[in-house]
Amino acid sequence: MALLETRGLTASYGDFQALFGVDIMVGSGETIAIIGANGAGKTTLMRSISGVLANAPASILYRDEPIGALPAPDILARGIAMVPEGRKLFPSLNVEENLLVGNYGRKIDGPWTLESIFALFPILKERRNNPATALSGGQQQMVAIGRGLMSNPALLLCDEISLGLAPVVVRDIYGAFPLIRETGASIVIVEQDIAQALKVADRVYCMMEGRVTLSGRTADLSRADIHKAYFGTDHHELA
Amino acid sequence: MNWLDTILQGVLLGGLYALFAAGLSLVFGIMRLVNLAHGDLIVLAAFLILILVTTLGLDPFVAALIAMPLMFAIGWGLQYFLLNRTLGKDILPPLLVTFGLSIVIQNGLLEGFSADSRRVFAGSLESASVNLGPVTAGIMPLMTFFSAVAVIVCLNQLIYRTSVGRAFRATSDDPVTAGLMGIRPQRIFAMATGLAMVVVTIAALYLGTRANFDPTSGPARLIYAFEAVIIGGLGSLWGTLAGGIILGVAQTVGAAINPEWQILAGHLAFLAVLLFKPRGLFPRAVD
Amino acid sequence: MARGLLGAPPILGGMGLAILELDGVSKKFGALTVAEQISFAVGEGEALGIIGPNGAGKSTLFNLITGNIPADSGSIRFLGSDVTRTPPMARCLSGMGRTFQIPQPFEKLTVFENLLVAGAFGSRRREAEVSDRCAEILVDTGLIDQANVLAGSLSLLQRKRLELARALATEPKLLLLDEIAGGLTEGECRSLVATIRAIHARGVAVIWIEHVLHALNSVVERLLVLHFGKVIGIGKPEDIMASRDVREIYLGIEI
Amino acid sequence: MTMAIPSFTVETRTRASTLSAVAVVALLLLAFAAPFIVARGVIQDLFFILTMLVLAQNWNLLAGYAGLISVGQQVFVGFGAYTMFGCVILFGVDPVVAILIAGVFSVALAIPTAFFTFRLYGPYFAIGTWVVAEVVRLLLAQWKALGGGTGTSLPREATRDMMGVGAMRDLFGMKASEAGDALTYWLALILAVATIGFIYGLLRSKQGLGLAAVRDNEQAARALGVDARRMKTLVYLATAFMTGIAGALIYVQKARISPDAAFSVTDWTAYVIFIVVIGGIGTIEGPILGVIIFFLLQNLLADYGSWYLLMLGLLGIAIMLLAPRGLWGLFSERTGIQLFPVRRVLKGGPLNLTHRGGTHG
Amino acid sequence: APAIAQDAAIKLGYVSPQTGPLAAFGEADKFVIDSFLATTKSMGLNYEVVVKDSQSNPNRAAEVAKELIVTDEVNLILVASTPETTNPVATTCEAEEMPCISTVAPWQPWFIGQQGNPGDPGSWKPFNFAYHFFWGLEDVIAVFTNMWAQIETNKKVGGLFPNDGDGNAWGDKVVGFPPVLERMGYGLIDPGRYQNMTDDFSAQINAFKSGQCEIITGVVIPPDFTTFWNQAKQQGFAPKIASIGKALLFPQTVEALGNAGHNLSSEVWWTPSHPFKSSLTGESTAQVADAFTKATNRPWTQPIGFAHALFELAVDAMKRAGDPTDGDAVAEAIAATKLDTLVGPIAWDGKGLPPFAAKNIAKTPLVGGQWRLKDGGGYDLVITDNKTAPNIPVGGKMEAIA
Ligand SMILES: Nc1ncnc2c1ncn2[C@@H]1O[C@H](COP(=O)(O)OP(=O)(O)OP(=O)(O)O)[C@@H](O)[C@H]1O
Ligand SMILES: Nc1ncnc2c1ncn2[C@@H]1O[C@H](COP(=O)(O)OP(=O)(O)OP(=O)(O)O)[C@@H](O)[C@H]1O
Ligand SMILES: [Mg+2]
Ligand SMILES: [Mg+2]
Repeated sequence: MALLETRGLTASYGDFQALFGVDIMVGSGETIAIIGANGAGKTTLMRSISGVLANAPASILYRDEPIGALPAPDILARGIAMVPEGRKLFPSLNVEENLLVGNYGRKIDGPWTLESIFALFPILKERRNNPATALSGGQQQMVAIGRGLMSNPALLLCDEISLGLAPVVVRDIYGAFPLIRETGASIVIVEQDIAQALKVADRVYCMMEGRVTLSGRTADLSRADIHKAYFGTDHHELA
Repeated sequence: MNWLDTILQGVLLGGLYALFAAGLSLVFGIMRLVNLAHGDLIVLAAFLILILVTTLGLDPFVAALIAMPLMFAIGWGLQYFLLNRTLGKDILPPLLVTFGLSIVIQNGLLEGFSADSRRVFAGSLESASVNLGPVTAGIMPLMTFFSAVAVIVCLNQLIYRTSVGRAFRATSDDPVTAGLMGIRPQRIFAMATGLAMVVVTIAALYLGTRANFDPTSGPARLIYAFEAVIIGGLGSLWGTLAGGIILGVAQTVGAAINPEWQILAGHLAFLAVLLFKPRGLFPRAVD
Repeated sequence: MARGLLGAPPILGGMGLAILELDGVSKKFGALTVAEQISFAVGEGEALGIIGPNGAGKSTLFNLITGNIPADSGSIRFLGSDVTRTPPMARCLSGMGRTFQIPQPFEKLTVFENLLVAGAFGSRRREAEVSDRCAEILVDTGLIDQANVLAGSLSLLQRKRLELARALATEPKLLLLDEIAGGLTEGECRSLVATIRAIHARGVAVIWIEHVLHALNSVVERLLVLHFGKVIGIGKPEDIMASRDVREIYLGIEI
Repeated sequence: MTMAIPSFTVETRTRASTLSAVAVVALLLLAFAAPFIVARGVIQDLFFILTMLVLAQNWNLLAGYAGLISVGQQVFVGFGAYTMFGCVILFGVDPVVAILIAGVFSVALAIPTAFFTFRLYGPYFAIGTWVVAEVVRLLLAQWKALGGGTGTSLPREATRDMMGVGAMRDLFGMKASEAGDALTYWLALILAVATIGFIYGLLRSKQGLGLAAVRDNEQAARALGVDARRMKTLVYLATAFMTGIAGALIYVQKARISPDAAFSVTDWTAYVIFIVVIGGIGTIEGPILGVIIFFLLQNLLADYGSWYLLMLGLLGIAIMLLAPRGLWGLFSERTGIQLFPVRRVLKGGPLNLTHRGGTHG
Repeated sequence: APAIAQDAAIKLGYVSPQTGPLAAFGEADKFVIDSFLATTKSMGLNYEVVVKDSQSNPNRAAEVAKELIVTDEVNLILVASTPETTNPVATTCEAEEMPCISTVAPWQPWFIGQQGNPGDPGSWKPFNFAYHFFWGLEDVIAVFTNMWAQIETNKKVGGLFPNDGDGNAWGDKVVGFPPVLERMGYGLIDPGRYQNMTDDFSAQINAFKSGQCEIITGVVIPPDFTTFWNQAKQQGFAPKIASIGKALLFPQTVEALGNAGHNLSSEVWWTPSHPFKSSLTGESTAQVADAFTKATNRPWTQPIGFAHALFELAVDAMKRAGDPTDGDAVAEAIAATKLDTLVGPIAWDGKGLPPFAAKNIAKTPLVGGQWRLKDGGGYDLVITDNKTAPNIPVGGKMEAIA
C-alpha cells in the first residue's frame, strides 16, 4: 500500500512555477531517493510534502487522505517529519533542547526517545549541553536527523543531508540509516551523490526542471539512464 | 544617609521601569517585535482595572487578577490576527503597525473615557511605608520592585525550563523550521504576546495606583521601557531588570545633583552603556 | 611524512613569489581554538586546496585571511605587504576575492546588479566599464538566464554560483572558494572545474576549500589538511591522499 | 571558456521615466509661478507639503536605501530650527542665511551622533537615535537665552525684513506677510527639488548601487570592496544637512519654537514614517504620493479630533498589512510604471533575458 | 437655496486644546460655543465660529492659526488655555496682523514667553494685534501668601517648578515667586527645574525634608503632583499647606487623589459664586455653571467662564469696530474695551501692570481656595481668601492639612 503519493503536484513561487505535475509514490517501509540537477525542484517537492508550501489538497495523499493544503504542524502530527536542507538547527537551544523540540507537536510512544538517539549518535550525548551552533557540521547534521526522528515519524524526509560534510562524516551518517529502517519508517532522501543514493535506496526518482524524468528500482537502472534523465542528453555528448 | 536613600529610591524606581519593560522584553526577545503600543496597552489595562474597581467595587489587586485573563485574550488576539502578519526580517512593518495601534488605542480611550486623569486607589497601602534603618521605603514601591523580580523569575522559568519555553525560543530563531517540528508559530507568538499582556496588567496595576493616568499617558514611559530592554540586551530578562535599575538609579542620582538632570541622567546612562556595550549588558550569543 | 611537510614556514610549493603568507596565525573563540599557529604560503598563480573534517576551522581560516575575523596573533602578508590589521574591504580592493560558505547575496538586487556591485567597487572602476565583463562572467558561470532576476529568489546552488561570479567580478589576484562544488551533479561539477581551471590559467591564485575531493584534486597543485585548527599536512594531492592521518581522520578509511 | 559574446547593453530609463521628465519640468515651472496664481492659503498648504516631502525623502533615503531606521530624525529638525532662532535672535543674522547655517550645524551635530549610533544595529539603532534626540531636546530645554522649556518667538521684524522680502514687496506689491510666505515657499520648493535631484542622482550612481548592497547585506558588501561605513555616514550627514535646513525653514514660517514642538517625535518622525510607508518605502515616488495622501487626510478629517487620529492609525495599519510596499509599490507592481527607475537591466546578448525584478527596496 | 445674505457673517476663529493631555481645558468649548451661537442668533446677530483643535500640540496650534487666517479668512481669533496653546497662536496672529484675544495663561508666560529673548527685558516689545486677559504671577503669589498667613508655620516653603512655560515663569528669579517670598520673609527651597512626567520626586522630598518645609507650592501637572504627593507620604514628609497651581484646577484631578486631596489649596479664577454676569445673556455665573452641568452631566470647571468671556469680548469689540474685516480697527476696538463680563470687568488699561505689559494685558480677579471632602464623597472648592478681590465672597477659613 502506498504510504504517500503525489498526484500531478504543482508548486510556484509567485509567478515562477517550480513543479509541473509531479507524481511519486512511497510505500510503507520503503526508502526512496530523489536525485536531480540544481534547481530541479527537489527541495520544493520536500517543502510541499512537509507543508511548508501549500498545495492543492488532493495533490498529496497520505494514507489515502488529502494533505496537500495542510500546514506543517498538521503534517507532522500525522507522522511525516523532515530534516531540512541546511540543517536549520535552533541556535538559541542546546543540543538536547534541539532534540526535544523535535516532538513538540507529536508526543507518541515509539522507538525513538532522547536515549535511543543518543545511542544512535553517541557523540551527541557528550555534547548535549553545548549550543547547537558550537558543533561541527557533521554533528549538527546528526542533531538534525535526531530531531526529525524524535517525533517517531512514519515517514522521514531528508533533504541533502550529506551536503558539505567530510567523507568520514557522510559515512557515519549513512551508517545510521539501516537502524532507522529497522524501525519500519519509510524514508525519502534527496541526494546529489548518486552512488550514495543508489546504495541506500530501494527506488529512485530523477527530476529535471520541475518534472520527474525517470523512476525505477535501483537495481534496474543503469548509469546511462540516469545521465540521460539528468540532462536530457546522452552521457557522451556531454564531454 | 541621603545618598543611601537616593540609591534605594532609584532601585525601587528601577523596579517600576523593569515591570514596564518586562512584557516588552519578552515580545522583543522572542519575535524581534518593536512594540510601540506597549505603553498604551499598559494604559488600556489600567482602564480595565479601573472599570472593574469602580463598577464591581473590587479591590484593585483582585481586579488585576480578573483583568489578567482578559488582557491575555486581547494580547493573544492582537498578535494572532494582526501583528503576526507583520513579522519578518524587516523591523519596519511591526514598528509602523504598532505605532498605528498606539494612536488607535489612545484615541479610542479618549473617545471612551474622555481626557480626565484617573487613579486606581489602593487604600491605605498607598501612603504606607517601612523603616529600613536609616531610610524609609514606601510599601507600594517595594511591592512594585518585588513584583518585577517575581515576574522575571517566572518568565525565566517558563522560557528555560518548559517545553513551551523551548518552543518560544525555537520559533524565535526560525519560525519555518519550528513549524516542521509541529510548533505553530502563529499560536506561539500569540501566546507570548498574551503572556506579555499579563505582565502589562501587573505593570498597569502599579502605574494606576502610583500616579494619575489618562488615555495619553502611555508613550511617556515607553522610551524608558525600551532603554531598560536594550541596556539589558535583547532577550535577557534579568538584563531588563538590571537595565531598569540602572535607569532608575541614574535618574535619582541625577535629580539629587539637580532636578534638571533627572531624566537626562537616565538617558546619558543608557548612551554610556551602549557606548561600551553596543549590544547591551547581557547579549544573546546569536541574533 | 606530515612532519617533513611542516618544516620551517613559510612553505612555498611551487616556484615564484608568494602572493599570500601566513605566519603563526592563531584564533580562539572563547575556549575553542579554531586556528593554532597556522603558517603557510601560496605562490603567485598557484592553486591550493584545503580539506579537513567539519569544524576543523577551514572557513574560519578564510575569515582570518580576508579579515572578517581578526587574528589573535600571528601575521598575514598579501602581495608582499602586511595586512594583519587591514579591514576586509581594503584586502578585497588589493585583490582578494572570496565566496562565503553560506551564500550572502544582495537579495533585493538582481543577479546582474550583484555583479555590478562587485565589479564597480571591487576593482574600483566605473559601472559602465565593468558591465560587459560582468555579463561575460554571468555567461561563464551559467547564470545569464537569471541576470535580471532578484537574487533572493535563487535556489541554494544558484546562490553558490552567484558567490563565485561575484568574487570573479572583483578581478581578484587571489580567489578564495569555500565549498562551491557541494551538491552539484557530476556534469555541473565538471563544468565548474573547467571554469576554475580557466580562471587559474589566467594566472589567478586560488585557495579552495572543498569536500568533493575529485573535483578539488583535478585543479589544485597542493593540498593542505586542517584538523582542530592545526595544519597537519601540506603537499602534493597524491601524497596527502595517501597519508595515513588523512585517510583515517578525513576519509574514514580504516587501516 | 570565454567565447565571443554578442554585446550587452544596460538600461535604466523606461518610457514612463522619459515622459515623467517632461512632466516634471512643466510642473516645476508651474510651481515656481504659483505665488502669482493661487491664493495664500494654497501657498501655505504647498509649503507644508513640500517641507514634509523633504523630511520624508530624507527619511526614505536613510531607511529605505541605507537601511538606517531612525526614529530620531526630529533631532535635526529641532536642532536646525534652534540654530536658526539662535542666529536670528542672539546675533541678528538674516533668517535666510540662518537657514543655511542651520544645515551646517546639523551636520556638525550629526558627526558625533553618527559616531555613537553607528555602533548599533536594527532596533538598537532605532531606539538609540530616539534617545539621542531626547538628550538634545533636554539640553536645549536648559538653554535659558532661548526660553528654556518655555520656548520663544521670532521677532516680528526678523521675518518682515528678511532678505528678499523687501524686494518682493516693491516688485510685486505684496504685503509683508504675503511676501514672506512666497519666499519661504520658493525656498521650500528649491529644497524639495534639490533633495529629490540629489537622491535620484545618488541612486543612479555607483554609490547608490553600493548603498543598496550595504542595505541588503553589509558583511558581503564590505567583502566586495564597498566602504559600508563611509557610505552610510555620508548618507546620514547628507540627510542631517537637508533635514536641518528643512527644520529651520519650517520654523522661519512658524515663528515660534519650543523644545517640545521642535523635537516632537510624532510630528517630525512618526508622521514622516507614516508618509513614507503609505506611499512606498524605497522608492522616490512613494513619499511624493504619501505626502499628498497625508495632506488630504489631514484636511478632510482634522476637524474630527480624536476620530481623525484614530482613522489615521487604522489606515496606517491597513496599508502595512494589505500593501506592505505602499500604495506606489502596489501601483508599480501592477503596471510596471516607474517614474524614477534605478534598476540596471541587462539587455541584449545571446539569450532572451527574463525580467523578474521589482523596484529597489 | 439661500438668497443673497443680508450681511456677511462675522467670522470668529477659535483655537483650544480639545484632545491630548490638555483636553480638560477644552472640555467646555462645545457647550460655550453652542450657546453663543444660539444667543447671537436670537439677538439677530450674524456670527460664525470656526473651531480648531490644537491637539495639545504647539506645532499644530500654530498651523491651525495660519489656516484660520489664510484659508478661513476669519475676522478675529480667540485662543485659550496654557502657554502651549496661546503663545504660538498669538505669535502667528501678530505676524499676520490678525487681531487676537487670548486667555487662560498667566500673563507673564504669555507676554514674556513670546519675546525673542526672555532674559533681556530691554528687548521686550508690546504687540499690536495680540491681547490677553488673565491674572498674573503677582496675583497668585499674593493669594498664596495670604492663605499661608492664616496658618501658623515656620515660613519655610518648598517649590516645585517644572521646566515649562508656567514653571519657568513661576520660578523666575525676577518676575516669579523667589524675590517676592524673600521680601515677605519666607525661605524658599527650590531644588531646580524638573521635566514634566517625572517618575520620582525623592530628590525634591529630601530637600524639603532637610529644609523642614511646612509649605509646598508650585505649578505642577496633575500626574506629577499625584506621584509627588504619594511619595511624600511614603517618605514621611507631611507639610501643613500645599498650594499648587494647575494640578488642582479640575474636580476630577482632585478626586483622583482619593482622600489625600483634602485641604489642598489652589488659585481660583472662576467659580459659580463669583458675583459676575454675562454681558451677552445676562446670566449669572451660577446660571451658566448649572446650564453646563445640565447639558453635559459633568461638574462645572473654571475654564467655562473664560471661554464664555472670550465671546463676550469678541461681540463687544466687533460692535465698536465698525468694519469687522478691518483688522486694525478691530485691534483698536479691543484695546479700547471696557466691559463687565462673566469673569469680571475687563479693560486693557494697564491697571496693576508694569509699563511694558500695559498695552496688551488686562487683569481678572484671583482668589484662593481649598478642596474639602464632602460627606457623601467628592470635593467642594471652598474659597478661603479674598483679600485680592474682596467682592468675591469667602466660604471658610484656611485649615492645615491633617
Ligand atoms: N523562495 C523562492 N522564490 C522564488 N523562486 C524560488 C524560491 N526557492 C526556489 N526557487 C526556484 O525554484 C526552482 C527549484 O528550486 P529548488 O530549491 O526546489 O531546487 P533543488 O532541486 O532543491 O535545487 P538544489 O539542488 O539547488 O537545492 C529554482 O529555479 C529556484 O530558483
Ligand atoms: N563566530 C564564531 N563564534 C564561535 N564559534 C565559532 C564561530 N565561527 C565558527 N565557530 C566554531 O569554530 C569551529 C570551526 O568552524 P569553521 O566554520 O571554520 O569550520 P569548517 O572547517 O569550515 O567546517 P565545515 O567543513 O563544516 O564548513 C566550529 O566548531 C564552529 O562552531
Ligand atoms: Mg535543494
Ligand atoms: Mg566551512
